[in-house]
Amino acid sequence: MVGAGGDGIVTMGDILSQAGARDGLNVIKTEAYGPQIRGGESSCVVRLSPDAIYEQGDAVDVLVVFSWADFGRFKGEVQPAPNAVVLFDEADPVARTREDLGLGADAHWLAVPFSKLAGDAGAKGSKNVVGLGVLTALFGLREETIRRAVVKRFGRKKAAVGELALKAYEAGIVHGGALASMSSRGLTFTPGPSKLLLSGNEASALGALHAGCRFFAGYPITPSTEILQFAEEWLPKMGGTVVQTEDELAAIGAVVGASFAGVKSMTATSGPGLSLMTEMLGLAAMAEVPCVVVDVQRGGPSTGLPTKSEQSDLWQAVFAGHGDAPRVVIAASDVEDCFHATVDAFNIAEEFQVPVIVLTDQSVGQRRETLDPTRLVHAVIDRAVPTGDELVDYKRYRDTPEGHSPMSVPGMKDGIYQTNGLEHDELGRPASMHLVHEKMNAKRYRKLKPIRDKYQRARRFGPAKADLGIVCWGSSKGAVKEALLMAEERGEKVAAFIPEMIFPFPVKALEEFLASVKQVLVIEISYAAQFTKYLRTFTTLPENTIIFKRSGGKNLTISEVDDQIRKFLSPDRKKGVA
Amino acid sequence: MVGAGGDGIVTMGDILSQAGARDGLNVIKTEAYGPQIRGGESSCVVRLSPDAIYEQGDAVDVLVVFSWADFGRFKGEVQPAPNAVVLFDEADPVARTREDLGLGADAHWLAVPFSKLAGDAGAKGSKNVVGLGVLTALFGLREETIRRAVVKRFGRKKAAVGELALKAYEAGIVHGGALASMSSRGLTFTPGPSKLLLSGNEASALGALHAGCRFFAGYPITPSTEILQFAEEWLPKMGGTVVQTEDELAAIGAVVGASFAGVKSMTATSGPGLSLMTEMLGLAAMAEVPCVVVDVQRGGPSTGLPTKSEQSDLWQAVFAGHGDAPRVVIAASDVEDCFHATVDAFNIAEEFQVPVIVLTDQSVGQRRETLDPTRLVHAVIDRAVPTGDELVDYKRYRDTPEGHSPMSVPGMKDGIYQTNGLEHDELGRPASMHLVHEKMNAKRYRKLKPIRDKYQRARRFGPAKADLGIVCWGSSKGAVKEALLMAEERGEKVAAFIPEMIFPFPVKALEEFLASVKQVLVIEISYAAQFTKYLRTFTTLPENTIIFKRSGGKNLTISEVDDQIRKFLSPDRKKGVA
Amino acid sequence: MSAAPPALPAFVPGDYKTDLKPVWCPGCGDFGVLTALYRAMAELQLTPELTAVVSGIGCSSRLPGYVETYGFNTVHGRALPLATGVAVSRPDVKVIAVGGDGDGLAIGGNHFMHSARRNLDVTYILMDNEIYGLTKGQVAPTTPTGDKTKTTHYGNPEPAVDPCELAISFGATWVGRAFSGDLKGTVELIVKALQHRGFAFLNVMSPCVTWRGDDQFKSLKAKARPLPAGHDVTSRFEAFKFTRETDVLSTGVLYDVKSPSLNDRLDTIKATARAGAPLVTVPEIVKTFLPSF
Amino acid sequence: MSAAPPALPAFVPGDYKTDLKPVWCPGCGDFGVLTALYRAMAELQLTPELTAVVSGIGCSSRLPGYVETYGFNTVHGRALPLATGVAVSRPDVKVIAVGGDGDGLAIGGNHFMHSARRNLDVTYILMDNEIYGLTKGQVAPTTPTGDKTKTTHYGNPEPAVDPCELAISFGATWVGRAFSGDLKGTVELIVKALQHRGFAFLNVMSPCVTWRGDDQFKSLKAKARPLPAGHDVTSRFEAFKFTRETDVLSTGVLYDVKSPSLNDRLDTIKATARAGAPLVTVPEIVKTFLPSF
Ligand SMILES: Cc1ncc(C[n+]2csc(CCOP(=O)(O)OP(=O)(O)O)c2C)c(N)n1
Ligand SMILES: Cc1ncc(C[n+]2csc(CCOP(=O)(O)OP(=O)(O)O)c2C)c(N)n1
Ligand code: SF4
Ligand code: SF4
Ligand SMILES: [Mg+2]
Ligand SMILES: [Mg+2]
Repeated sequence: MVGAGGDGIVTMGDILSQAGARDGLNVIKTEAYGPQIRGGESSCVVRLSPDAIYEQGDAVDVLVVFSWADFGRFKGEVQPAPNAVVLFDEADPVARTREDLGLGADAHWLAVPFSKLAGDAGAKGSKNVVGLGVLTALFGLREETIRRAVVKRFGRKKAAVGELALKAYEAGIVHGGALASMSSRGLTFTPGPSKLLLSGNEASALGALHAGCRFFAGYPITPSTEILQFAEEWLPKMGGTVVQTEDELAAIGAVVGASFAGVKSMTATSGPGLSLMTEMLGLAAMAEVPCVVVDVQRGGPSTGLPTKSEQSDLWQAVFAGHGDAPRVVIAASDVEDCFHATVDAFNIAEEFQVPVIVLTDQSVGQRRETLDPTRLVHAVIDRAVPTGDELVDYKRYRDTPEGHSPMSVPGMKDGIYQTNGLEHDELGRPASMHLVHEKMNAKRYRKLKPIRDKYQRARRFGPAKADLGIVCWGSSKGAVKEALLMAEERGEKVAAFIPEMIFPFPVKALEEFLASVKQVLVIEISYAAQFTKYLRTFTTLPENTIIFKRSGGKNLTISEVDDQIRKFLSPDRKKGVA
Repeated sequence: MVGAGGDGIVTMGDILSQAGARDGLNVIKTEAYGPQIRGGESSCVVRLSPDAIYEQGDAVDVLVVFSWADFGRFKGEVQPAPNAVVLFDEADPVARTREDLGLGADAHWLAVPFSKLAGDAGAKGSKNVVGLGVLTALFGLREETIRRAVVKRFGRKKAAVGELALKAYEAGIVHGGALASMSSRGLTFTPGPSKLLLSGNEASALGALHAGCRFFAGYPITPSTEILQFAEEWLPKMGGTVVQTEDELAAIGAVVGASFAGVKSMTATSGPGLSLMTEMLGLAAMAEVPCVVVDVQRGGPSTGLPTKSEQSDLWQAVFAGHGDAPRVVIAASDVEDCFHATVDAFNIAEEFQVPVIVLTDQSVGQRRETLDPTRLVHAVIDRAVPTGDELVDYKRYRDTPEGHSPMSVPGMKDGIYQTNGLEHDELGRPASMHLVHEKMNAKRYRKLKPIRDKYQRARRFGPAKADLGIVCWGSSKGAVKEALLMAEERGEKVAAFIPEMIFPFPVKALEEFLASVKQVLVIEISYAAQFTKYLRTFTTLPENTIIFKRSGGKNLTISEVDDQIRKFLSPDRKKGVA
Repeated sequence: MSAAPPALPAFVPGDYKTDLKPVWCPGCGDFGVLTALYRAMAELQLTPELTAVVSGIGCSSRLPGYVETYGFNTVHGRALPLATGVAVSRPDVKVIAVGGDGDGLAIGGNHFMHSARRNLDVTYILMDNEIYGLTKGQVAPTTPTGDKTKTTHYGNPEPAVDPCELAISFGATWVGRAFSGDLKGTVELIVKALQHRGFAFLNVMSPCVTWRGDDQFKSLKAKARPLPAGHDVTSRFEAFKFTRETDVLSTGVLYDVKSPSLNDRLDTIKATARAGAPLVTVPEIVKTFLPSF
Repeated sequence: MSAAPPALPAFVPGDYKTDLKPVWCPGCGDFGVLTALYRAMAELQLTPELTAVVSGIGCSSRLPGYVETYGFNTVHGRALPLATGVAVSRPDVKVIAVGGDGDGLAIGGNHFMHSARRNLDVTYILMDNEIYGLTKGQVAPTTPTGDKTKTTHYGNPEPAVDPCELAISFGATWVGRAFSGDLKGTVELIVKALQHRGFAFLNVMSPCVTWRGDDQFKSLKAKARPLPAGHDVTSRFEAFKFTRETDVLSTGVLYDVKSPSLNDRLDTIKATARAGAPLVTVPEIVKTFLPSF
């Protein structure tokens, strides 16, 4: 759906997706806006399916356009399938032809009097509701559910407004019914139990609260701000506190301070903020203070493309910071993952006393997905505080075999200690001797082994032995999974390896994967190929590895992946011609 | 030389090294202090030689101790050679034996009445000058030169003081003359033309001024502060300006601003400061504003070991920053190199409009070395401003084949443009379309090729084909070069590869080197092996590559390198036994 | 004989306009500031190529893109450090820094303090809408206590700062307050700010119609009134009487004192350093590293 | 009948001393501050395990290592953000932030502003020696104009700030000035600062014998004199009369007003948010994501 500001595109998408969730369908929804701060054009893509879906999808099967002028502004972002059903306002001054949109013969090109019907219904502004009516009639959406949603949305303040909206909705249904039947393309499903409908950012915040986070400090930044806003709304109700600090330096500082004080803490940001947190994350590594940072990646460098997605904060997360500063990096690949990755982050941070960075990105952070409520379960680990003997001449940084040492918190009489960001001995006292430095570096890095052993997290899809093996990370998962299904249907043997743990990396699992495929294809959304180069730091990719990398600003599409697969598995190539 | 605060160790080292420089000897001098902010113990190691020297050296041939108690505090840092000549104050309450110091039979163990002689000479405080006298007599230093130095140092304010100092000096000579003759171990040389005596930090600052830097913004931080102090003293005399900003965020910001205004600009810092500059360096990369940052590495992470050296800012320099942000990284390996690397940095920054980071470290930054004045020549490149046709509908970011585009500066009427850190088109206007982003990323990264081609800077030492090939970087060069000479004397074939360009890396040169040696040994002072892992991002190290890496806090010693060489080239190993 | 006709001004406001369309919402107060700036620049006939407009990040910080001078929309909070580099290294360039309350008072607060303290040769125009506009409505350091925003669901718990009081305590030598709804007044104040030598700080109340609603504009309009005639601009004590106001919004020049600007002081230093001698060359500096005895 | 003997205090100053030897130079003013702190803590009988001392980086910032409480010598300029985390997340812990003029006014200046504005529940003791001590003598924001330092060979071109004036403009609710050479006075002021609810800022002039010479101590000693009796601590206008002093150094409580502290306000918010209901659980929040029609 595409329209100008005021066309109610976003509302239309909300109602459609909520109705889908209500009826137990699987839904994925993404919105996009023009450069104007407000009042500009907007687009909304909603994918509904009774079957599992993993990605927003490339070309849309149904396109509703309230303004062709604005449609032009989303060139390349909203694309109808060749056989799509295209509905547009007959009153639109701008004219477009099916050819303009590259539609095929089997496409449907339908001019609809959206504005007129809305006007007749006495609700001029409700083109969008009329649109919902038309879609209901054409594709067999559940009228009852959508009526409820419409009433809820418009009748909230004034019942009368709700009434008018329903009129518009009905007008749409009537008009739609009279149009060519699309039953063949319609959705056929039996309503199931309602699903949750939430964004990746909301899932990250939920994960934090579930993990026991009770202090959140943050500074607004697109596309991560929803996490701060969610925390600010809910933490007080849970007895926790939130501070919107003066900047990101203060945010991560307060998080480290609260954690030093014994409270599970986190912050959320995007690239520019993560860059500003570089120094403080080094202190957390040195003083071994648990903390969690969620970085919702956007296009970079610098201010870059604040509202678009990219996978280019990988190096910053893994390598940034002067000195040898151990940290853990986890990647979330979809909305549900945002929840689990954040809980894992807290579990690792608290058990091993390291800073943990969770990498998500704008595409998963801000899109909404349906989710079965029962999926949101995840065991929680709490910090190990010293007890009994450990408190007899307590050493904060006791040099233990596993690396981490029990951490006392204010209130523990025998746990009192003074620490710092200088190199220090087991008691935490400043020490600048090489030998102490060597020993304490070893202690801090030793933690990575148990972490790697315990969190060998990586997903593997496809056949155990494959002709092509795709290695990617984060939000690329969706498009790759769907492309894998298409390849499977073509009888092609394609597998995929997608790590959840980025650092320390599940090297064994990767190497087993590499050994199980004939040809390796790395896919990532970073012009500099950050992921590929990172992989090379610990493994040798086969000579003939293919790298598919590009800049962000546009999410990885299923067809991009499919093209790559075809390129290397097409028959003639198999014949060794290509 | 080791003594308590007030023993004048530093002065003694100054006079010794200046006298050496004056007589054209090669000198390297390093000072060290205890944790006390002031008034604590200090040590000074001076190496003098008529032949070329590349490193401070491990064990000292002559050890002067005014206080055994303080000597203990430098355990492991100041070590006498087994056959060393050890001079200590007979009045020292603390007693040590030659065994304590692990001296051999051929060592000399001489108690000297330093305090007494000083007192007798009427200059109680001048133990150090007495010491100089003794050393003069024992090792044939040039009396005339040292007399001059002594007078200059002590006679400056009051001639009388100078007189007394000379008395003490003579007393030392007389006493020394009566001691066992050390002529065999003495220095035999004919004075040559005087040499410069300067530190790496001073050389970096000189390089900047030579390159045309006329604006410097900085914030004090050990061990880089001397660069700021040098600039603050000299730039005003050259018509330039210096601002000590409120922090490093402001320092790099002001540098980028001044460069945008058309003035060559730089800042200098150490790890913590470099971490804080992460975000702004991304803006410089995105807006393509030339700037130079000298990072004098110290022990990390966090505040770490502020006065000790380490090679652990490599990842921060090469990889830090959200998004894909191209930059250039150069490493300096000795004092002279600090000059040339800084000039190169400006040349590259100005020609290609990229941020350039020069990595030095505490060991080269703060030690003093002699240098032939004629070595300080280096061609300077200035910024390409648009002219003639280029100014006809000027495009600041014209998408050129080589990547960089002429950059106008305020004052140019037809060069007016507005820029930003957002992704932008060729005119500099904000644009968030994927295609523009892809195109402009390509433009920014394209610069790396001409830079790599033009600056394939790497040093290769040793035979063209070798049994062992050492790969290291930065200040490791000195110890490695000296160890190579020792190996050569033993008839062992050992070569070394030391890049000056770190990013983009001289890959071809490295691969030729790797192909020319039987066994590769990587040496670095980073617990996390930052250099080794970085090398792997663009090249495949042989299976059997040996990694010698350790934490900093102690400079790489010649014997550490020599041990590694022997370990792999010892006869029995050649026989394949080891 | 009649006098020669007066020469036409070289620049009219429109000359300072780029053809980039502002992304601002219809009705945004920043339009007023932009228009006022064009007029003030024309009134002073600023030379475009010798003027630089620098900003941080925010709706307001998009302004440099709309002004036909050298312009740099930098990163969030760093407008003044960048402006410092330009102003100090190029004393011949007129430097104008602009930005929002979040940019200048939250993340950029420290640079505001030190730029003012140094009496930096920059005119700093802060577009104060008491909110984070670009990020869609979070609390700012100037948001009144108790207000609900996207990040203060239960009302803002924090007291607000008065940017003008801060500027004076920081050491700014010229401080003014304007309301972008009053175009004429804003033009006048920008002109005065641009004429001041040293750090001139102008806080322009610039409503955010999208996240603060129309009420903000209305209440500002109702509260705005010029400073009383005869206000002593040379006394910080007098100025402080018109800070932390709640029911009124006193506009005009709050504070205006003469003091050497940073560039004045740096010139003195260069003179002192050279002590009449010609510029020092690098070889001369190198010589100082030769033992001189 | 005689009253029961007064109970002996649980803690004496020495109880707050760790056995780590200060790295400070002999004669450093910071010794005075440390001693005063021990005494003040004893006077108030602070519970060591429920006290946290947080600092940044600098000679003065080494102080937490010498106090037997939970202590954190963090990174340069970030003492107050860390202190914020502790104070807000653990209202039961008494939080003391300490540091130098460079740490708190240069790199850390913005956090000073916002911590004061929020009326953060922290006692902030700034050891002002008008110089960067640890890095061996560079100019600081409080170094008088004209002074020569390692980075002002030709005299400091920049005006200095008055930390106390800043604190008041920032919104601090308690502001005092002390001289570490006056142990008794410093103890008294630290006690008062610790007793204040909300953000208490104490600027202690603490001489750096190494980089500012003995003169600094002498001149401070000569200039120090208590605020006039009857000074109205509730008026910022009165307080401002004793800021930017040159010939005298007025010590004592400059400003002291009552206002809800950040923790007070956050408590209110928690109450408002819960509106009497029990703590919300995650499953309850999850439910809100189910379509409710
Ligand atoms: C380092 C960093 N942090 C956060 C952001 C996100 N951000 C962009 S603008 C802005 C604040 C906008 O408020 P203001 O400065 O008042 O400008 P306005 O939009 O209100 O004019 C923020 C937090 C960013 N771009 N960079
Ligand atoms: C990010 C960062 N920048 C710079 C430094 C170097 N540094 C350490 S202490 C200090 C300033 C010391 O002055 P002050 O805060 O006044 O403390 P003092 O030593 O005078 O007590 C500086 C610049 C650092 N440690 N970290
Ligand atoms: S959001 Fe507010 S500040 Fe931003 S452009 Fe719109 S009205 Fe102006
Ligand atoms: S340098 Fe100055 S501040 Fe630092 S310890 Fe010594 S006297 Fe104190
Ligand atoms: Mg604002
Ligand atoms: Mg200080």
